[in-house]
Amino acid sequence: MANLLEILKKKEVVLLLVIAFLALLSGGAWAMYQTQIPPEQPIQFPHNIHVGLQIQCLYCHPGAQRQASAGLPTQQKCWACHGQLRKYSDPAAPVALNLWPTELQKLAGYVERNEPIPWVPVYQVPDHVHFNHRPHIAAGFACETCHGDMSKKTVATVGETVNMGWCINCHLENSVEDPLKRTKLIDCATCHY
Amino acid sequence: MTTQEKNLLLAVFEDIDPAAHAVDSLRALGVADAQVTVISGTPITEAMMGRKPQWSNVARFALGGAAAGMGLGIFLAFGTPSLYPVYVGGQPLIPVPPTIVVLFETTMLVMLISTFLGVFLDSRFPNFTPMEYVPEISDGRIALLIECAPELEKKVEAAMQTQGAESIRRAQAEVV
Amino acid sequence: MTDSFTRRDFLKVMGAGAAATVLTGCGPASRYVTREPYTKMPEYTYNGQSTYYATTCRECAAGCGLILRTHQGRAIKAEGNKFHPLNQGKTCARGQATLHGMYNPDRVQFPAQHARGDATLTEMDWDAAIAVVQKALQDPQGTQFLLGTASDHLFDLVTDVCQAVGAPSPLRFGALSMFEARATLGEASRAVFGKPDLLFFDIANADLVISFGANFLETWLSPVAYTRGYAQMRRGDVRGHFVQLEPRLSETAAKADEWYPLLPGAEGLVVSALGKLFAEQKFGVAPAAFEMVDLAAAAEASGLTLEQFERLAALLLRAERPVILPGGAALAQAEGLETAKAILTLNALLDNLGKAGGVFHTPAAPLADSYHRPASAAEISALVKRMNAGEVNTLLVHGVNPLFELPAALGLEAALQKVKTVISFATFPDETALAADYIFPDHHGLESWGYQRVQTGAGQSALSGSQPVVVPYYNTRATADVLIAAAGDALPFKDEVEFLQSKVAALVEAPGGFYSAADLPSFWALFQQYGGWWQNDSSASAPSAAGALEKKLTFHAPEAAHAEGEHEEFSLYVYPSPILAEAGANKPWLQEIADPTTTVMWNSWLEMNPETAHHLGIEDDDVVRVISPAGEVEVSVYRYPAIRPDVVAIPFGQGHTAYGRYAENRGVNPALLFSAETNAAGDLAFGGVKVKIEKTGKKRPLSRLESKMGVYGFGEEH
Amino acid sequence: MAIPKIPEFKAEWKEGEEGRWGMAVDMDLCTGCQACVVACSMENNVPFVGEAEAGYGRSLGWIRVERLWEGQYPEVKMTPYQPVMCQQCGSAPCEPVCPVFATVHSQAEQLNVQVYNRCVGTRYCANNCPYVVRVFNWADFDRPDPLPNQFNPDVTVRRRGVMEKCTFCIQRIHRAEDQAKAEGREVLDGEAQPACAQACPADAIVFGRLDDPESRVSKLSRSNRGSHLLEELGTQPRVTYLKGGSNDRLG
Amino acid sequence: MTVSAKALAQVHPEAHEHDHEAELRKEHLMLDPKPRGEMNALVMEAMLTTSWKFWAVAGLMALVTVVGLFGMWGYSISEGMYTASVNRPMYWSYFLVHTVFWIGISHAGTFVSALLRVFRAEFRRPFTRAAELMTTFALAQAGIHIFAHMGRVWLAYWMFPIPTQRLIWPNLHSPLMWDFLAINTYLLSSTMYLFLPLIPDLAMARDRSTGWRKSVYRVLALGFRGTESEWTHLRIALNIFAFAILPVMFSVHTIVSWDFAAAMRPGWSSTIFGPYFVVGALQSGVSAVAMVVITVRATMKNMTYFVRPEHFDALGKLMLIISMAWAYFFFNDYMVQWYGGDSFTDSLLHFHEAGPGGWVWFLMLITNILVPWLVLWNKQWRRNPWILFTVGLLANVGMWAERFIIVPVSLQINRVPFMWGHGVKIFRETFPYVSVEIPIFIGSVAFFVLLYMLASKFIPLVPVWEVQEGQMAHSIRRYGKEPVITVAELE
Repeated sequence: MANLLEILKKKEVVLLLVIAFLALLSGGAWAMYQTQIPPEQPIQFPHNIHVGLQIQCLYCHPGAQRQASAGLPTQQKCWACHGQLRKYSDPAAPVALNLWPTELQKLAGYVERNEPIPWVPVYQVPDHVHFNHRPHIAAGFACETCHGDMSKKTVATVGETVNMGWCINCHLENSVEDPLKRTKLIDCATCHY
Repeated sequence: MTTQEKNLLLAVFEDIDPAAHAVDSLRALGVADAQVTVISGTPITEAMMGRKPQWSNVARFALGGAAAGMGLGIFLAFGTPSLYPVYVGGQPLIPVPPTIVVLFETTMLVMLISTFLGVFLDSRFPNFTPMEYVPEISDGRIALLIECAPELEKKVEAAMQTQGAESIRRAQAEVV
Repeated sequence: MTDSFTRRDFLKVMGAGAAATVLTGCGPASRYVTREPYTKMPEYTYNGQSTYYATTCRECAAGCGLILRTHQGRAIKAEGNKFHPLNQGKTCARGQATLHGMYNPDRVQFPAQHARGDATLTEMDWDAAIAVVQKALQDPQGTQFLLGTASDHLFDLVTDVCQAVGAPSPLRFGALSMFEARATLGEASRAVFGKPDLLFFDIANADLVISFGANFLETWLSPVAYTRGYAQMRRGDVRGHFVQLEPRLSETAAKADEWYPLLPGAEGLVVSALGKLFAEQKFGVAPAAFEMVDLAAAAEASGLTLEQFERLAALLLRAERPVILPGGAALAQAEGLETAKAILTLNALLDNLGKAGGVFHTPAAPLADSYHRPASAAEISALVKRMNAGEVNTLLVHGVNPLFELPAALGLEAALQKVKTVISFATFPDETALAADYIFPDHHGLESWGYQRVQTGAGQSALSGSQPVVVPYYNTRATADVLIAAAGDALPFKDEVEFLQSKVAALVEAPGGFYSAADLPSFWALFQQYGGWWQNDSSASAPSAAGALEKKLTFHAPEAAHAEGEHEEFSLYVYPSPILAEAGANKPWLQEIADPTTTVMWNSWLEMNPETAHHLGIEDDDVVRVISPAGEVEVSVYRYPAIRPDVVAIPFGQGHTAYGRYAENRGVNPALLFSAETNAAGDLAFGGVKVKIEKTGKKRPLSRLESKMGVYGFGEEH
Repeated sequence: MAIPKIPEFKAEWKEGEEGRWGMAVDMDLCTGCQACVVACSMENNVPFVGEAEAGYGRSLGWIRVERLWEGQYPEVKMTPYQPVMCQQCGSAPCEPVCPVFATVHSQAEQLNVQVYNRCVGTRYCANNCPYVVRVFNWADFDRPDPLPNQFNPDVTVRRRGVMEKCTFCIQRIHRAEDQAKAEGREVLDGEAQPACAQACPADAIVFGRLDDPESRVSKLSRSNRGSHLLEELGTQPRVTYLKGGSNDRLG
Repeated sequence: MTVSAKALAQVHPEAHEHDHEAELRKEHLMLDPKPRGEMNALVMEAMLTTSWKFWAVAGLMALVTVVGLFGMWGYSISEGMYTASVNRPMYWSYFLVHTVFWIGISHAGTFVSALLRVFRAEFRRPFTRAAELMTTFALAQAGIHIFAHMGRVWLAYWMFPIPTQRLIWPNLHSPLMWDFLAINTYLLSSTMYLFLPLIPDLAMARDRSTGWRKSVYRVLALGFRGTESEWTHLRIALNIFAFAILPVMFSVHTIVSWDFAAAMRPGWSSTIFGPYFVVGALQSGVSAVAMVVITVRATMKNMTYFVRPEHFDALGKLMLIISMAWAYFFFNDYMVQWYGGDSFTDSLLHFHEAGPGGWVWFLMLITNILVPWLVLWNKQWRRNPWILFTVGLLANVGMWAERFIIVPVSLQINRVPFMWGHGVKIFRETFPYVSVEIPIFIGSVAFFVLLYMLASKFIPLVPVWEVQEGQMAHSIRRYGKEPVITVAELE
C-alpha cells in the first residue's frame, strides 16, 4: 500500500476532497438559507401601502388584543374596502377587473370563487411553544417591536430571529424591577406545555 | 536547534556500563553535561549514567490543570444555575453534594488533560522534523548525542571508541 | 343540502390546513403550511378562538346534554352541558369518546350500493339514493323501518312518514334496552302501578339502596344521572348504604358496601324472602304477595344463607328511605316478569312510592304522551317471522346494528335474505350495513339536527336538542332529509329543521320551562343555545300500588347448573361492557380504556372463579370454547376472584365482524350464545343460558392495565 | 457565541405548605367509570397504542383507575377505585434527576412541568416517580386521518422519545388566568377545571386553588378523611384522596 | 479432592532436586530476559502476522457490527423505543444493563494497569496494554448503549455544558449529568493513559516497519526518540496518571451506582451501592482481562513468551479476592435490605428469588461466588487457561445477571402494586422479532472484538519497553540453596 501521506500529496485527490467539502458546506448553507427566506405568498400583499394609509394593525389583525392568535382578515374584510374602492370613481361603471393591478385581480378571484386565500405563515412558532398575543399587546408592546416596521415592507418577512433566547432576553429586560413578574416570565410552563 | 556551528556526534553503545563510562570520559574531555543527550530504548535513570536529574514541569502542568478544572467546575456548579435559575424537586438552586461531584470530575478531567499535554509541551514534541537518531536505539542500544566544538570532535570520537562504542557517526538527519 | 345547512356554511373551514399546522412540529417543513382564514367571519367567532355548541350525546339513548368545543371548524372536545337536567355538566367515557366516532377513519363516506356481505362500496349520488327510498315507500305495506333508540326526532318523523304513506309502524331496538329488559320493567310497572312506565328510582335521597343486578353506574337506563344520584346518596349527611346482589362483582357492585353473589334466576325468591322477613318483623304478618316463599328453600336455591337474609331484612327495617332496584340481569330470566313485579311490590311494601329516595313515575317527556319502549325480543321475533314469510319487501335500518346486537338464535340473518331490498342509513359500515343493498349514510350525531326525549334519570320533563357543531366531514346526508325528500308531498315539511321547528313549536307555550320565548324563532335560538328544553321543577308523580301486595307471586328455584361429570355446566352471565356498551367498539380510545373490573383492554374475556379454573385445569389467558345450545365462541379466560364458582361471565360489546378497523375481529360476541327464549313480557330470557367449557389448548394473552403480579401476587404470572 | 448575561435572580419563592393548584379525589364517590381517562386523553391529545402495546404496559393514559382485591371468594372485596394521575409533588423526585431540565418545578404555577421539547428521553424521571404516573412515547403512535382533526390546538402533540404526564390541564389554567388577567381579577374557584374533574359524573374529582383557604378543594383537602398517596416519602403531593364511610348509619 | 503443589512435589522428588533456578526462570517472564531486539521482533511478528482466519473472523465481526449494532440502532432511532423491551414501569432495561456491563468491564483495564503500577506489581507488565485497550473499547460500547437507550439521541448534545441561544444549561442536580461528566472524564483519561506508554512502542514500530505503516507510526510516535527528558516526563506523567485515574475509576462506577441508589425505589436506594458496584465492576473486568489475555496468548504469535502461567496465577488470585469482596458487599446489601426492608423491599427481594427470573438470581450467586471459590483456590486449576477462561466467562455471565436483576427485574417492583411489572418481553410480533437490545448487544460484542482485533494488528500489544525495564530490575540471588527473586528499584 502506498504511503498514506503520499496520497494526500496528489493534486487530484486534494482537489476532490476540497470539492467534496465545498459541496457539503454549500449544501448546508443552502438548507439554512431555505429556512430563512420569506415564503412565497399567494398575493404580494403590500403592507407598506396599507400602513401608509394609516390603517391600524389591529384593524385587520384584531385577535392580537384579545387572544393568542392575531388572526388574518377575511376576504370579506378586504373586499369591504376594495369592493367600494372599485366603484369609487364611477359607481355606475366600476373599474374593469383586468384594468386593476394584478394582485387585486387575484384578490377579486378569490372573492369570486369564495375561496380562502392560502396565506403562508411567516412567523412560525413550533407546536411546542404556546405564544399568546394578548398579554404582549396588553403590556403595551407595539407590533413593530417583533414584526419590524411594516411601513417599509410589502409582504411580511421575519424581522427578528424568533428563538427561545430572543424571547427570554426580552422577558428578562422587561422584568428587571419585578421579581414576581420575572418568575412568571422565565417560567418554563409559561410557554411550554 | 542550531547545528551549523557545532558538530554532532552520535555514539551508539550496546549496554549501559560503557555508555556511563563514556559520559565520564566526555566530562573529562570538557564536554558539558548539557551538550550530551542520552537516548535509549528503555527508560534509564540519570543516576545510572551518572548525570544530573532532568527537570520536569509535568507536575506543574498537572497542578495548573487541576486549578483550571476546579474553576470550570465552579462555573458549572455555581455559575450556570444563576445564569438561568430553574428549580427542581424542592432542592436549593445550588445544592452542595452534587457540587462536590461536579468539582471532582472536572478537576480530574482538566488535570489529566493538562498532564497529558504537559508531557508534550515540556519535551517539545511532537516533532516531525529530521532528527539525529538511529533505529537500533529501540532495539536496546544506548546512544550519546554529543554536541561538541569541531576541534574536540576527533578526541571525542577516539574516547568513544575507547569506551567500546559500537558505531560512531557524525550525526545525520534521520527521518523519524 | 337544505337551506338550513347552507346557513352554517361558514363552518366549512379547511380541516386539512388547520390540521396540518397542528400535526407538523418544528423543522423547515412547517414553514410551508398554509393557513386559510374564513371567507366570511361567522357570527360571534374570532379567528383562532374556540366556539362552543350545545348538542345531545347519541352514544346511548339517555340523552345527556353536551357542549362541543370547536376550533377552526373542527370539533375538539365534548364537555357536559351544565344546564342539562340529566347530566348537569358531566359526561361518561362514551360521551367523551364520541369525537372518535365522528373523526373515525372507517366511516361510510358516501351513499353507496353494494353486494350483500361485500365490503366494497359503489358510490352513487344522493338523487339516486332518494329515488331508491322513494321506490320503497311506494310499496308501504312491504316497507318496514327498524330504528335505534337514538334519536327520537327521527323516530317521530318516521312514524309520521309511515302514517302518511300507510306503512307499518317503525320498530325500535337497542341492545342496552335488551340487557335492561325494558319491556319487562314496563310490563311490571303496568301490572303493579297500572302504568307501563320507565320508572325513576330516586337513589340520590335514599339511605339504603338494594340493587338486584342493576348496573346503574355502568349502562343501566341513564348511567350519568344515576351516578350523580349515587354520589349524592354517598355525600349526604348520613351516607347512604348500598347493597348489590348479583352473581359477579360488577363495577357497580364494587361500589356497594355489601355484595351478595346470588345464583342468576333466584332474584325473585330472594326478593320474596326479604319481603316476607321484613313484613313479618315490621307488621307481624307477611302480605299475600310474599307469604308463599319458603325461606330455607330460597336460601338454598339462591346460594345465600339465612343469616344473610336476616341481615338484609334488618337493614330494611333500620333504613328510613330504602329503595330496591330491578336490574336487567334479574329481569331477563324466565320468571323475570314475576321478579320485576316482586321488586316493585317490595318497594310498595317499603312504602317509598312517590317519596324522597323512592320510586316515581317519570314525567312524560315533552312531545310525548307516554313512554314508547323499544321493541322486545318477542316483537323482533315477530318481525323476523314476517320477513321469513316474505311480507317485508324493503327493510330500512337506522341507528341500530341488529345483526350484532340480537341473538343469532332469532334468525335475523337468514330472514334478511328473504327481504328484497335492505337499506341501511348507518354512519358506520357495521354488520347490518354490510348485509344491506344500499348504505345511505346519515351524518354523525355531532353533525346532525335532532332531539332526544329524556325518558328517565331526571324528575323534570326534558327534551334534549341536537344541532350540528361542524359541517359534515363526508358526503353524508341526514336521513330525515332523505325521507322528507322521498316522501315528497306526503309530509308538510321542506327539510329536517322545518320538521323539528314544527315539533318544538308546541313547547313555546309550555309552562314551567327553563326559558321562555315570545315566538318560535327566538325559542328555536334558545333551544339551540341551551341544547334543549326542560322544565324547571320536577313533575315526577307517585305510583299507586293498590292491591299489589295482595297478588300472590310464586317463584321456582332456578335450574341448577350440572356440576357433575366431565362436561360441567355453568350459568352464563352476560353484561354489557361498561366502557363499550352496545356501540363503542369502533372508538379506539374506548378500546384502549381498561375495563373497570378486569382492566382488560381491546378484547373480550371469560370471567371464571379461580377455584373453578383450578379445578378445570385452566389458567389465565387459556382460550376456552364456550358452548351453549345456540352456538359457541372461543375466548380467553380471566380468573376473576369475585364471581360465583358456578357462573361464568362474558361482557357484551366486542366480537364485531365489521364496524371499522378498531372493532373488527376483536373479541367475541356473547349474543351468539343466547337462545331465542323469552319471558312473559317478551324480553329475551338470556339469564338462563347454561354453557359448557372446553379447553382448546391455545393461549391468547389478554392485555391488562393492571400488573397481574402486583394485583394477584407472584406465581400468578405465566 | 456571546452569552447574554442574565441579571441575578432575586425572587424568593418558598415552597408553601399547600401549593397553588390542588385536587381532591373522593374515593367513596369514584365509580371507576373511566370518564376521566377518556376526557383527559381527548383534551390532551394522548395517543392510543393498540392491543399488543397496551398489554405490555405501554398505554399512554395520563390517569389510571386503580383497584386491588382483598380476601378470597366469597368474602372478596375490591378496594375503592382510585384514579391516580400526576400528584404534582411540591418536592418531586422526578425533577432533579433529569439531566437537561426537561421536567422542572414551575415557580409561577407551583406545578410539576414536563417540557416536551427539552426531553431527550432518558426516562430517569419515570423511574424515580414513586407513583408511576409518567408515560413515555414509545413510538409515533399512528392516528389515521381524520382522527387528528380532533387534536386540541392548545396542547403540544408529542413525538416519539418524549416523556409526558398529567399537567393538571395547564392549558386550561392558563386560559382561565389569561381571562382573569384581562378582566383584572383573580381566578375564581372552579373557573379552571381540568378535563377529568369536568367530566367526572360522580363529581369525585374536585380541582381548584389551594392557596385560597375558602376554595372547595382547600376545604376538602383539610378534611379528616383525606390522605396523600405514599405520604411517608415526603413528596408533598397536591392530590388529596378522601376515604369514606364514617357516617354510614347502616354500615 | 485437593491437589497442591506440595503433593506434586512429593510425587516427583527428582523435580525438587533439579535446578530450581531454571524453573524459576521458566516460570517468570521477568527472569527470562531476551535481548531487546529479539523481543521487538517477537512483538512485531505477532502484530504483523495475519492469517485468512483472522480476516474471516474480522469480516464476520464487521458484518455483525454493521447489521446488529448500527443497523438495529438506526432502526430503533427511526421507529422509537417500542422496538426495545422497555415498558411502564420497566423504563430501563437491557440497554442500561449493557451500559453498566461494559462500564464494569472497562474498569479492570485501568485497575490492573494503574493500581498494579502504583503498587509495583511486576506481573502486570506484559498485559497492561491489553487491559487498557480493553478499557477504551469497552467504554466505547458503554457509550453506544447509553445513546441507544435515549429516546431522542439526536438531542444528546443538550447534556454538554455549552452555551446556547436557549440560555439554559444542563441540570447538575441529576445523577445522569454526573455520570455524563464522569464517563467523559474516564474515557478521555483512560485513552490518554493508553496512549502515553504506547509512544515508545510506536517509536519502536516506526523504527522497524516500512511503507504506509511507517508513515502512520511516524505520525503517531510524535517524533519520540527516547531522550532522557522524554523518559522523565513520561515517567512523571504516568505516575500522576496512575494515581489520579484510580479515584476517577472509582468515582465512575460509584456514580453509575448512584443512578440507581439516588432513585427513590425499593431495592435501589442503598448506601452501599457505590462500593458494591465498584467491586462488581472489578469482578467482571478482571475476569474479562483474564479472558482477553488468554485469547491473545492463544491466537497471537509469540505470546507464549510474554504471557505465562504466572500471569494466570496472579489474575486467578485477583479474581478470587474480588469474588470474595463482591460476596461481602452483596451480602452486606442483601442483609440490610432484608432486615430493615419495608414491605416493598421485602416484595422485591422475594421477587428476585422466587419471581419468574429467580433462576437468574441463583445463577448470579453460583457464577459469582460458588464457581470462583471452588475453582480458583487451586494453583494448578487457576494456571490452566481453559479453566481460568471458563471461570472468567462465568463471572461475566454472573455479573450480567447481577445487572439484569438490578435494572429490569428490580424495576418490576415499585410502591404501586397495580403498576408492578409486566415482565420482560424479548420477542415481538413484528420486525425485528426480537427486542433490538439483543442484536445491539451482540453487535456491540462483535464491535468490541473487531476493534480489538484491528488494534492488535496495529499497535504493539505488549509494552516491550516496560517488559524490558522489568527484566532489567529483576534478578535471582541465592540464599544457601534457595534461589530468591529480587527486584531493584529503578526509578
